[in-house]
Amino acid sequence: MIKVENVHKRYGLRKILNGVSFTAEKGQITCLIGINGAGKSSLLHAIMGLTPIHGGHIAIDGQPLGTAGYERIAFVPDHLTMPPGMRINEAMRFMEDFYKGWNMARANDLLRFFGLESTERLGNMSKGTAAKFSLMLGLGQDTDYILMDEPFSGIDLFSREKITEVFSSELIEGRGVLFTTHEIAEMERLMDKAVLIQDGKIIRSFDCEAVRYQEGKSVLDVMREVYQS
Amino acid sequence: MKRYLKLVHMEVHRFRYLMLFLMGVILIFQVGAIISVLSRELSQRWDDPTYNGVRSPFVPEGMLSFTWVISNTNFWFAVPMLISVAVIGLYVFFVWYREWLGRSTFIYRLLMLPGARCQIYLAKLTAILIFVFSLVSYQLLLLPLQKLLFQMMVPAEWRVDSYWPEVIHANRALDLLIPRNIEQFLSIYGLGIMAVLIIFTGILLERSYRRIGILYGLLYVVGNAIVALYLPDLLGLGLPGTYLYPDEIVGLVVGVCLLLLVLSVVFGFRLLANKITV
Amino acid sequence: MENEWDSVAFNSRDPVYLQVVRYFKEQIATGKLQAGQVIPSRRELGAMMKINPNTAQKAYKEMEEQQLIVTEGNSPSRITGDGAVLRTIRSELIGEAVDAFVGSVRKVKVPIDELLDLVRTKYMEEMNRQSGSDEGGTNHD
Amino acid sequence: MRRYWLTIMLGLLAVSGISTYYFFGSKDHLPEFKLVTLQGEPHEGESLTLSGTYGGRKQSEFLEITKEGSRYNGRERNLRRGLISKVGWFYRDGILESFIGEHRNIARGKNYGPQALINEDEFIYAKWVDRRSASTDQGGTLQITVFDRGSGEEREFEADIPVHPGTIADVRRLGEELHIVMFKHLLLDTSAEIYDVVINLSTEQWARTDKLAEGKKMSGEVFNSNDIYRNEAFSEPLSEFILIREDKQAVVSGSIGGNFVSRELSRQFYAYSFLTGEKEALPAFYGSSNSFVSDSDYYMTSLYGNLFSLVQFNKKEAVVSQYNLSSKEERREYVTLTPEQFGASEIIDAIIKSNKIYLLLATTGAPVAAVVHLQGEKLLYLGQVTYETPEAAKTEKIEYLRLRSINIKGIRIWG
Repeated sequence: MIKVENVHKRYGLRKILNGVSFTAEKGQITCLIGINGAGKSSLLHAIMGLTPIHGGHIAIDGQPLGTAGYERIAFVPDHLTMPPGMRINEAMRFMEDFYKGWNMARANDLLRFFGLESTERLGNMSKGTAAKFSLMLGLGQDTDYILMDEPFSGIDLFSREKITEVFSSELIEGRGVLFTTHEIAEMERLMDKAVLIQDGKIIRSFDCEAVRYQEGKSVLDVMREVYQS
Repeated sequence: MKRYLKLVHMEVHRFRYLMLFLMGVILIFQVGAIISVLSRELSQRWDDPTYNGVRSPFVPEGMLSFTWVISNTNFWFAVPMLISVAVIGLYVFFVWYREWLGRSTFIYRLLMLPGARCQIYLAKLTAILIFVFSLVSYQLLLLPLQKLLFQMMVPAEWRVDSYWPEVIHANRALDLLIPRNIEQFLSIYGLGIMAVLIIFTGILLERSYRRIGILYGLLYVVGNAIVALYLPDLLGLGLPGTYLYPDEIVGLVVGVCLLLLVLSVVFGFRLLANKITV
Repeated sequence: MENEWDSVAFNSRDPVYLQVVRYFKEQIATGKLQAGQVIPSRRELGAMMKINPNTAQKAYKEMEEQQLIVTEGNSPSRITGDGAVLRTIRSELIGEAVDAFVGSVRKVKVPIDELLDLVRTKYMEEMNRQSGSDEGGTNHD
Repeated sequence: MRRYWLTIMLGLLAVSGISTYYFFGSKDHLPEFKLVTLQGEPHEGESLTLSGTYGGRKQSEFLEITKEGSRYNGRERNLRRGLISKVGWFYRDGILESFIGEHRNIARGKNYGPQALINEDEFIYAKWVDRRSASTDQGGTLQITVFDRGSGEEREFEADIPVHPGTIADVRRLGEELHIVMFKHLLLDTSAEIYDVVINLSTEQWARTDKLAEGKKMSGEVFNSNDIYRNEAFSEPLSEFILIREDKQAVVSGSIGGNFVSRELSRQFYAYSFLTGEKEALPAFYGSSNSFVSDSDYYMTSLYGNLFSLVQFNKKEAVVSQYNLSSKEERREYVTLTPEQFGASEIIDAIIKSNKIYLLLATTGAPVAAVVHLQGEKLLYLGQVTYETPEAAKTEKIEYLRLRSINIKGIRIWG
């Protein structure tokens, strides 16, 4: 379980995260929802230790991230993390070089699943291909958790379908997924839990099926309610 | 450890074209300079036999030595070295900033590598050292070849032998980059390494605190430079009646410099581990 | 039969796992799923229906509780052979459909006879159209 | 491993190139020289240092030759040595340096030659600790350290001095009186007021102040400058005299305060006795330095105990004159030395130290160094420069060695 407790973060004088607390369970798909600038990306970066926090603490399965943590938690940002000059197979060999938990077999399956050409250079890939490639890098690691920042933003329809398939496939099974997206409607049925964040604060966090069951409301309805008030 | 070596290899791999370019520039400029100087001198000799050639002390009348060639190609011989120093000097900054620049933001992947982040710092430092020392060695290994070229161009009866320290002393840039005694070599490159480390930490300061970081970084680098440069005078080196003896002062200064060096490295590691941001 | 699973239209307000269970009931009631027939595993269903694996898991558990399906050990689940269960499914579905129909028609205040004639003709047309389209469709009374 | 060939290759290149140069390439062929005793007592050549240049090929290298061997400055130069030698050489002379070697902590902070008095028995050091205000003559506080070398006992006291806290130029002890000669330099004044501050070592109080020389103002283009000559005497019985030099100079170009060129009009030496306080002029001969100097003639002076010696020398001869400050007895040009006496062809350099004359002479072969005692002109030492490694003689030529000056190790004779 990823436990975020009362996390504060400033950027210069602006408060980005203002006492954020929530949890993302292992084996569940948690979606972080919020308008742009609400602090979604900063929160993911903070969990991944890619940016310092100015208060509170974050624990993954009870321990702070630490340097060995990166074998247990993968992150798929919304842009490339490899030099543009690299080819896909070189990037995969790079991952194999540095991550014990890298599963080359699964990575190759994903390559085929996403229809990626292994000798293609990262620099001249389309946004959709780049997103699928980044996802492949993340999923290629045997980790307990995987974080994704806007996996669908600005991506062509076919790539998007391929990516959503991943959410309901065995690749995700048993892992904790925490991702951010604006395509709520499409992703409604794929998420277990939704966490609404606004101006650096968690305003509501709920189990989607439970809300449908008790209040008969879709995630979109809850969002409208919450963001209106 | 293995991971550190792989990181080093990656850094070296990314510099390979620049290294090739530098080596090429050094070769072309220097060989060109030698050929032009020698051909001008030899043509003068072929044209009028009365030309008594080079008047330099201690060298028998009219004879040519490789040292003389190097001292006469001074400027064009030094240009490629200055280019290399400039390129490497800039690369000390670029080796870090390239990770944040452009579309790739490779810094994400670097920071997410399992294992201590200090390996990134050390790998980049090692890479810079490899570039510097391999270029210096390349220059050193090039000199005998250039001497061979000299021996091929100048007929045996006009040639006189020369010794390497003199050859190197003949060119100001060479003399600075390749000092005569090993202790001076260690001092010069030791200070160079210290400067690189301080700049690394200055960069990391900037990358950790962004806008205000630029100020922190600059202050840090300038502060260290002032301490390193003015400490001897501060301790009263050379003034009459100072409490400390000169060798004690020098010992103290070396100690302080090493301390600054270690502090920079440790401070850099801490910044990388906790304060750096993408 | 196989490609139908991904053409399910879900609404986002009802619990997804209940919509899955309901879909199974319709398949059974319309005979598309025979008694004892093997159904896809939880993972396959999730993938095909593009739903959250945990939701598929919940749907299967619900169906097991309602004895719609039977799973022995880790062999694949199958539709129940119990005729009584199958019949209750049919009547449940029909009852639900009629309730919904009556709920909406009631507002129009149509005399009962006229209403029945209209339903009969509509039903007959639908049956002809359907039997025309898939020939040998089994006509249920 | 094959993947990493680039890094490995560059690594090897980096290490191999530099190590081969520093272990093999940097062996230059500058020959090693040594000073070898031909005649006389070897210990006289102990502290001799011959310095000059050796023209190997392209340019000449500065070197120093001693009994132990030769040292090429260019080869040795590095950051550390540069910083250490940053201390002006005239601060530390050999005697003080050897004393520091023995008593490092005693002499800590007290390493300015002119403010120290050293002999076998004691080390006395005077230093201003509070100069109140140099301009208004309200004096200051002197700290006197007296260290008995025999017993190892150190005494330090402070004495209040009601006179202008000038720069200390010499320290002399006569019985219980400590004489501290000081200069009072006023701005733009070329000749300083020189005075002797006397401190009673038993009462540890200031006793009196005697004036040695007036600070004369500039008049027109002519100005005066004055200086004192420190006594080299180390173990001689205490000398009651100090030598004062007063010159008259004319400004040829430039102006005082900026850089200027001057010509010496006259020079006059005086012997001042600390005991009697009298200041007597030496014969004019010793003052006519400009007559000694031409493009081939040089001169060198030395004050040793009560003996003031002067040598005038050129390539062909070195002529010595002496004047005894106490007996006022003068022996003008009583010794003439020629290169031939030492089997040499010409005199290169000559200095006088501790009543001996040290000569550097050129021969048809290797240069020669000679030491002659000025009392009785006995040849104390004759030494010649040789190759430390004989086979060097094959490739190198001795005529490339051009020695310029002879010196006593660490002791710089200024004058």
